[in-house]
Amino acid sequence: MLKYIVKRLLVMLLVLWAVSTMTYFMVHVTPGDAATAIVFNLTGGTNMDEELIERINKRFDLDKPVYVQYFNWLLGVFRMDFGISYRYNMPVMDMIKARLPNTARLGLTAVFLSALIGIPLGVLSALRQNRLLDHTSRVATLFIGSVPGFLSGLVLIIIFSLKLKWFPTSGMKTAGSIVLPAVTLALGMVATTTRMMRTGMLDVLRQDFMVVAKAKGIRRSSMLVSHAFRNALPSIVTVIGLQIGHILGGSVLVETIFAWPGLGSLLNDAVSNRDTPMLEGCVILITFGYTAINLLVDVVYAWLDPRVKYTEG
Amino acid sequence: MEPVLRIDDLCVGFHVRDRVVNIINHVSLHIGENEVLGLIGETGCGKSVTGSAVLRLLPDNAVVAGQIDYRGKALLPMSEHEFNRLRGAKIVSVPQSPSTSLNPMMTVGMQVEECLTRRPDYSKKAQQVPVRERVQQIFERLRLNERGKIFRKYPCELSGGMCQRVLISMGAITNADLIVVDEPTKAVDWILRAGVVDVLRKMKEDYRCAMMMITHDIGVARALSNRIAVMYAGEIVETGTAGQVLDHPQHPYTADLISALPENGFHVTEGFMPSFEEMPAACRYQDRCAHCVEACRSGKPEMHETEPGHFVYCHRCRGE
Amino acid sequence: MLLELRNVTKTYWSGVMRNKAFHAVKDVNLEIGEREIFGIIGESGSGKTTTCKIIMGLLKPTSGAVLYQGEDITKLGKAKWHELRKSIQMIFQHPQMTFNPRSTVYSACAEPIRIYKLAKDADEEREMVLGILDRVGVSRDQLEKYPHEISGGQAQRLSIARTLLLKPSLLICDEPTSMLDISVQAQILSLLKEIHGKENLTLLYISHNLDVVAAICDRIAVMKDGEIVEMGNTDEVFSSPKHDYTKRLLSARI
Amino acid sequence: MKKRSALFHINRKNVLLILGLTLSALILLITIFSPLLETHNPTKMNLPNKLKAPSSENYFGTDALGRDVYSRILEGSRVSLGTAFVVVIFSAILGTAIGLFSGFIGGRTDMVCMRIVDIFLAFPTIVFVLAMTTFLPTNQLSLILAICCINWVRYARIARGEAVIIRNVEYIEAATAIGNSKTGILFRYFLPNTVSKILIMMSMDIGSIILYCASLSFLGLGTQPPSPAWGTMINEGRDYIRNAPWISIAPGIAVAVTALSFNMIGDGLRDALDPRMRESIQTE
Amino acid sequence: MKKKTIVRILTVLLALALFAGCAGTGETTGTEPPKTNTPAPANTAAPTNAPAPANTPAPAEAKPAARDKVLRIAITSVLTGLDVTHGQGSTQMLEQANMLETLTVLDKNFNVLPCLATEWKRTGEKTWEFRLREGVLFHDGTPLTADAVKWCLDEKSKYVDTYAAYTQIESIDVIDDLTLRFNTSEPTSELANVLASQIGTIMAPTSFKADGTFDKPIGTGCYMYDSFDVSASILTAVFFDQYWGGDPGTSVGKRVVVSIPDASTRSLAAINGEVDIMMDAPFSELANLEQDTNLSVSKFTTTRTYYLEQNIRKEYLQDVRVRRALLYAIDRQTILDSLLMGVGGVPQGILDASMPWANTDVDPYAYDPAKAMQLLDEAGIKDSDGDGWREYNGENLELVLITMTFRPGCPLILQAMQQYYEEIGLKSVTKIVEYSTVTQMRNDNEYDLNLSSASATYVPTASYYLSSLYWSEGSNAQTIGYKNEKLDELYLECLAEDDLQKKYALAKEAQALAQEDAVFTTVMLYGAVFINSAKVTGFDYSPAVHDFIVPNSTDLMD
Repeated sequence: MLKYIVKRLLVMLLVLWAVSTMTYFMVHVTPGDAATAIVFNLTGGTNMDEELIERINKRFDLDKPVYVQYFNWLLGVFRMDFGISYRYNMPVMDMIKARLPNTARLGLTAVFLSALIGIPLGVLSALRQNRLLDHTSRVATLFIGSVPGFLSGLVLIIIFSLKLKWFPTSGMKTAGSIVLPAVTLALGMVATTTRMMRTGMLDVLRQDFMVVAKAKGIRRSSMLVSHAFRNALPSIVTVIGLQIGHILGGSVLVETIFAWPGLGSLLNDAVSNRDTPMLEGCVILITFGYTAINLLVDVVYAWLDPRVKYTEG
Repeated sequence: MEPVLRIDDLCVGFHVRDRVVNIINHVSLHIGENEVLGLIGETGCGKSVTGSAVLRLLPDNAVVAGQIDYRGKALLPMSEHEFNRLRGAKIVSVPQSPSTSLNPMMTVGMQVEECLTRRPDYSKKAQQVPVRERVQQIFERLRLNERGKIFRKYPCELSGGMCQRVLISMGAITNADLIVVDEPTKAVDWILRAGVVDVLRKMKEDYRCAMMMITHDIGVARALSNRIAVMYAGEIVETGTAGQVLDHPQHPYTADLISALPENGFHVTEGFMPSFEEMPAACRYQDRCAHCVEACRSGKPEMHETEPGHFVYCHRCRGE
Repeated sequence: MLLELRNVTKTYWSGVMRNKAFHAVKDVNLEIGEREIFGIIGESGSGKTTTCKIIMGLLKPTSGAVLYQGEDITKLGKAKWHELRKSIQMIFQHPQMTFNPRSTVYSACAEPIRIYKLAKDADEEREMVLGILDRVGVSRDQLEKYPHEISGGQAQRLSIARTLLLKPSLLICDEPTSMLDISVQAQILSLLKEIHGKENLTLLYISHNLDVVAAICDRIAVMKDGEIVEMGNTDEVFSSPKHDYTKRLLSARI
Repeated sequence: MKKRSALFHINRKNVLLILGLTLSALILLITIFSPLLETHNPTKMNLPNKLKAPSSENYFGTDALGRDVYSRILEGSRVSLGTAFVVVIFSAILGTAIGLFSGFIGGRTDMVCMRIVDIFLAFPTIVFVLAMTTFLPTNQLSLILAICCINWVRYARIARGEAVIIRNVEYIEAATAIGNSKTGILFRYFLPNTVSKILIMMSMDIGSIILYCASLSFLGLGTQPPSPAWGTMINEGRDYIRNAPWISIAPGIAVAVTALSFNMIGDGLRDALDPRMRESIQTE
Repeated sequence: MKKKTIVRILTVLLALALFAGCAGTGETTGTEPPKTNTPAPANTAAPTNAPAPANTPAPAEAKPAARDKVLRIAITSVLTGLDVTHGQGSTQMLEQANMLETLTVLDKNFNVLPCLATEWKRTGEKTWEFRLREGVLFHDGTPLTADAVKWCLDEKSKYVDTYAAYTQIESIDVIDDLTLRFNTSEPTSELANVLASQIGTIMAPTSFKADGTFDKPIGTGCYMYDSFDVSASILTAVFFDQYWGGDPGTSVGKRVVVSIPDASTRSLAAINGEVDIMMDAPFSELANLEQDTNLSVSKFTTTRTYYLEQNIRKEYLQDVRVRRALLYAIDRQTILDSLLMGVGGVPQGILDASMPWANTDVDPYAYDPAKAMQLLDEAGIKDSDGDGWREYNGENLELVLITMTFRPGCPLILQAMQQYYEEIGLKSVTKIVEYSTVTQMRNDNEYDLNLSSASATYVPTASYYLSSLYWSEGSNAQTIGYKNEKLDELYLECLAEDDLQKKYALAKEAQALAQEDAVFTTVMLYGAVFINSAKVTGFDYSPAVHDFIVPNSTDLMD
């Protein structure tokens, strides 16, 4: 098992390096650069004279060729110093440290909500397959999942903030302010959670050992829990893993609408301002999170399912 | 004395698309105290369905008619809750493919222990011997327990043969009255096959339980059963003691079957069993039977007792 | 001498440093004469299936040679094998699993014709298929069905038909009847016996069932853990077994 | 159907599949005949009657520039569905080819392919698309290209998974024994047996691509005004959500219904193509 | 255990989950519980001479006002930091949080008034002298000295890249504890005006820790630093009792400046009563906001302009008649009334009349489609092949109109312009892209018309707007090769001219030339809408600033 984990860690490093390098050169290829962005913010877009841009380039040594900048940046990364953000003029790590807990809190609440609704619904529609509950739950969750996130967010704001005044419309001030963004994010995930849970449960219910359990005349509850649910557990783990991966990338929209200061809006802001160090910091963190969660899911999966032995890679 | 199991005029059909296809056609048989009934028949003749009907494990789209009595008590009208008190305690099943019949996520010991502890009518105090103790004893007796480590092993870590012994121990632990064993030697190696027969013979002697042995392997039936019933296309064609049926078979199908054994020179009977959707009227073996006469195509063959305890459903035997 | 195996070995390496060796087949020597039915007995895991795959060229042996009509076929190139395929054919243990689930009985049977272009046009191809299927006893109404919709017996007959189209000289049967019922097994065995007689075919029959081997094979070899422990005429081996594993096998007959 | 293919088995109980098929057929018809159904010129602005509520004259009301929302949704349907289909088909073909090939070959090439797939999967899609569309001209084509570069990876992963399973099934050995060449096996055995999984994936993907394009145009990528794409329309209506909600809600529902219908097909297909789901006489 | 009971438990669980999902832990939001800070006894008010611009000097109330209210101000820009020496947060801390102050301030009519400096005079062609006010204390109690001012401005010259370009300050000498001499690189008459803008904000050297890292901004303003959350971009400042300007007579004890970049999120926050002062809501919302009783909506025209840049590198745009036709063709009044909901104004010339040096008696290119078509015909752009679109010597003409998404008004105006050009037979395509892509397109000459926006008083002087757009050495003019010698001369003279009246006259003459050239022409004045809670008093808008000023006297009624 250890050999497998070490191998996966090596792969993760490779993926991290590849993704960050691709982003680095991709951002540099795009038109416009950090200096124009800084000047634009400074002068409100009135004049963009070259001499001013030259000074900025020199200050952030942007005038050096790309690969030189890249290597300096890479050396920094090994020392865990992601450099200074052009736009916020502060170490990238501090900003990310400030923003990460917000996204984490939002994301995990959303996953919790989608699991809280998705798992029972999935189990129920598997138990009563092809009957009314099964069809309605599938169509309902599919519909909720098909509504574009930003539209459902807006509708939720109008109903729950403006009309019912239960929650603030944006920002992070009060405790209640996490509810609407989390629900919007969760709506997008409920469809997948229910569907995966249902298919996982259906596969298990069809197995021979379920018939044997019935033949043993054991209690219906323990049959459902210790046999059916226990076998469907690994598929729940994969669902949760997938969802968490989805948050890291997908929360940009929700964070923009609800002015939720998370990694998503920071990433989006960094791209439009060509703030490469900040962008790289976010990308590395998101990729690291995504791959780490995948590894965690596989390890938990192997721990749950005795049949899975990681001898070969 | 009431037989352990009596099946009278059992009919089983399945709802497929929009009509019912009948599989079991007026089957009657009985199993006495501590008696092994071998139910022989080829793939698709409905022997497994009969076994499942007794244990009421048929899928939802099944239609069951007729009478199944366990020690005089009718099983079919019982409610699910009521029948559950018998199923798993008094009437137990040993399923066909052992490797997929065990819960992969639970240890083997737990799954056997569950047969007692997880039943609605279980009370911890009433146990003279702690349950874990009994499980170890049973593993011991079935030669499963190399150094007592079997309890915490998972099914995937055991071979097919060992899995089967675990399933058998599930029946033994509740000292069941009737065990329905389904195809114990299907696709099992030669030496292992001998091992399975030994275990089942031991089971019969130690636990004095009645057994319904469903198999297509005539050798196993000969070795274990007291009485044998031969099934073809959903009907019983011949029943009698093992010796009667196997040494001097009366029904043409039984005769052809025995002569098809490799050691008897694998004599070939042409054709194959008709599908249940287009079943011929009257005798269902008419197309393949060498002695087929006009009567076989028109009237339903009645039961004749050619010698005490040896019954045959065939027109030809009316004469002797 | 049609086929000769000279100390064929096949070893699998495993473990962290690839140091743990597992010998599936250890130093097997065999000779099979023309038009002979040669049987190999052994439990599962005794290496008999690995041996077949080596003969069929599906597996490369770690060492040793397989001489077919005097020529070592383990060293042949792809093109040569393509020709050789026609003369060495194989039928498998799980009949329904030997066919592509997505193609009908007809196209499964027609596959060898199309690969080796044995027929000029579709009509001739259809004729050949119908002819061979009648020969093995597969009824016409099965043509449009799918492998999982036909019975085990029918599927095995189709598999035999398919190999016959290529007119092989050696047919390897890897436990063809272990999954079938007794009556169907009898039909298949008699079909094999019949084509062995008419088509001057050599059979290599592999099984763990002593009764079947006794009934059909001329000479047999007993394999245990990758090694041949005994070889000889069927009646000799059955009447006076020398190796105690063979004795154990015989005593297990119930 | 006379020639009952094992690939497809629709039974009446499969409500979702039937519902999904009818709904998406309807939507496709509307998209194809959208030029005829349009009541106004979708890009013609007339400021006097802006922000009109849905009426008999404008079925879904008018937007901030007085353009008829109903006609714009119809024209937008061509853009959105067109993009979704092109992206899905392109990534399905590329992804399946690479996935099957790497699963079939196995060994080192498989390792390399799968690592590349991992890299693309781990890549935050927003960054990739944002970066790609900034150095390509901002129009629908570059958006399609950008999404395709990311989307083929999911198909590759599924196809490779299936290929690894099929490689160990007996009929592959039988196929080699019969004389099939390697490529013969790839096309005659591997491809037909992965098609069903890929089909399910494609129908689910159409739904998510439509949603994804909508969110990308929300961030200002893809087609530029005045040509209507559903995402941009929702975005434009966002400011008027309180007093003219129909500007955003109408295209939002269009996106939701289309995505729903294709998702239903995907869900229904999964049950239809799963052999064990079929009703059969359980004799054995 | 019946199957039904299992299902019943699960459905209850499901219902609970759904309800929990929506209800959540929402406690009713109201305004934050006001933090009561003990009102320090008002110190003996020094003679308050109008520290806050544009309102009558607040009467020094004897009674110590209970400062318990919290004033929440929403801004559009993102607060990236508070280190003014690196150009961060100077506008917000000067105008909204009132934590930092400048040497001089400008009133509504751009007259320069004393603030931290009491007097200033231009002592030579390139030298100015300023005299600081006595008794002014920084927030940490240290006195305001010339050395502190020199240190702050020198630091800015190192890191703030626009500092040298706008102030032209070369070096600063400290004459004595309260006087400074500024040596400028160019002869300029506008140093006093420039130092009134956010470039001139003064921060104490003690804002930095011993090891040189920035700690917190210590200024002289009416409010001092309390807290700053960079990730949520929220700055809070509390009342500074030893403020030199005395007690401005407000009960606001704490100001919270929160950045909400997204327009509709901002307006929803205002409607929900989460912010008290806010600028720029989406145009569509104005109708509702005006009816909302507990909100007061006020519209102003700012000194920012929407200008149309015509790319004279394209041959057909070199003909002035074509450029004028493209301006006559646009109906600006309809665009203002129906698209921008009346937010802003139709310009009479290059600059808004509110600026004393604006020249409004020029041809405003009012809407006249007939004249536009006639000019196009004269210039030879006719519909020769009868397909309804005009061609330029034979080939089809398709104008490429570009603008940026950053300013909400641009896309609306651009799409309207496309429509009007269509009406006079000119085919065009619009591209609404990011500002960095606009810069790229301008450099690559891939456009015909570019609708952009510029602030006329980023540096509140008469010459600034001319330098940013019309001066041939300026980056905008250089990119498209626009050069008008007469106009350049006028600009340089205006920059150096000391006498205000002469300076304004020169500026007006330059504007007249610019209007005739019609290369950079103002098509619309940028409007500002303020949505304040009805309880806000003492708030007024002054165009002489970059964003908007929240005077010290702003208060919240109960």
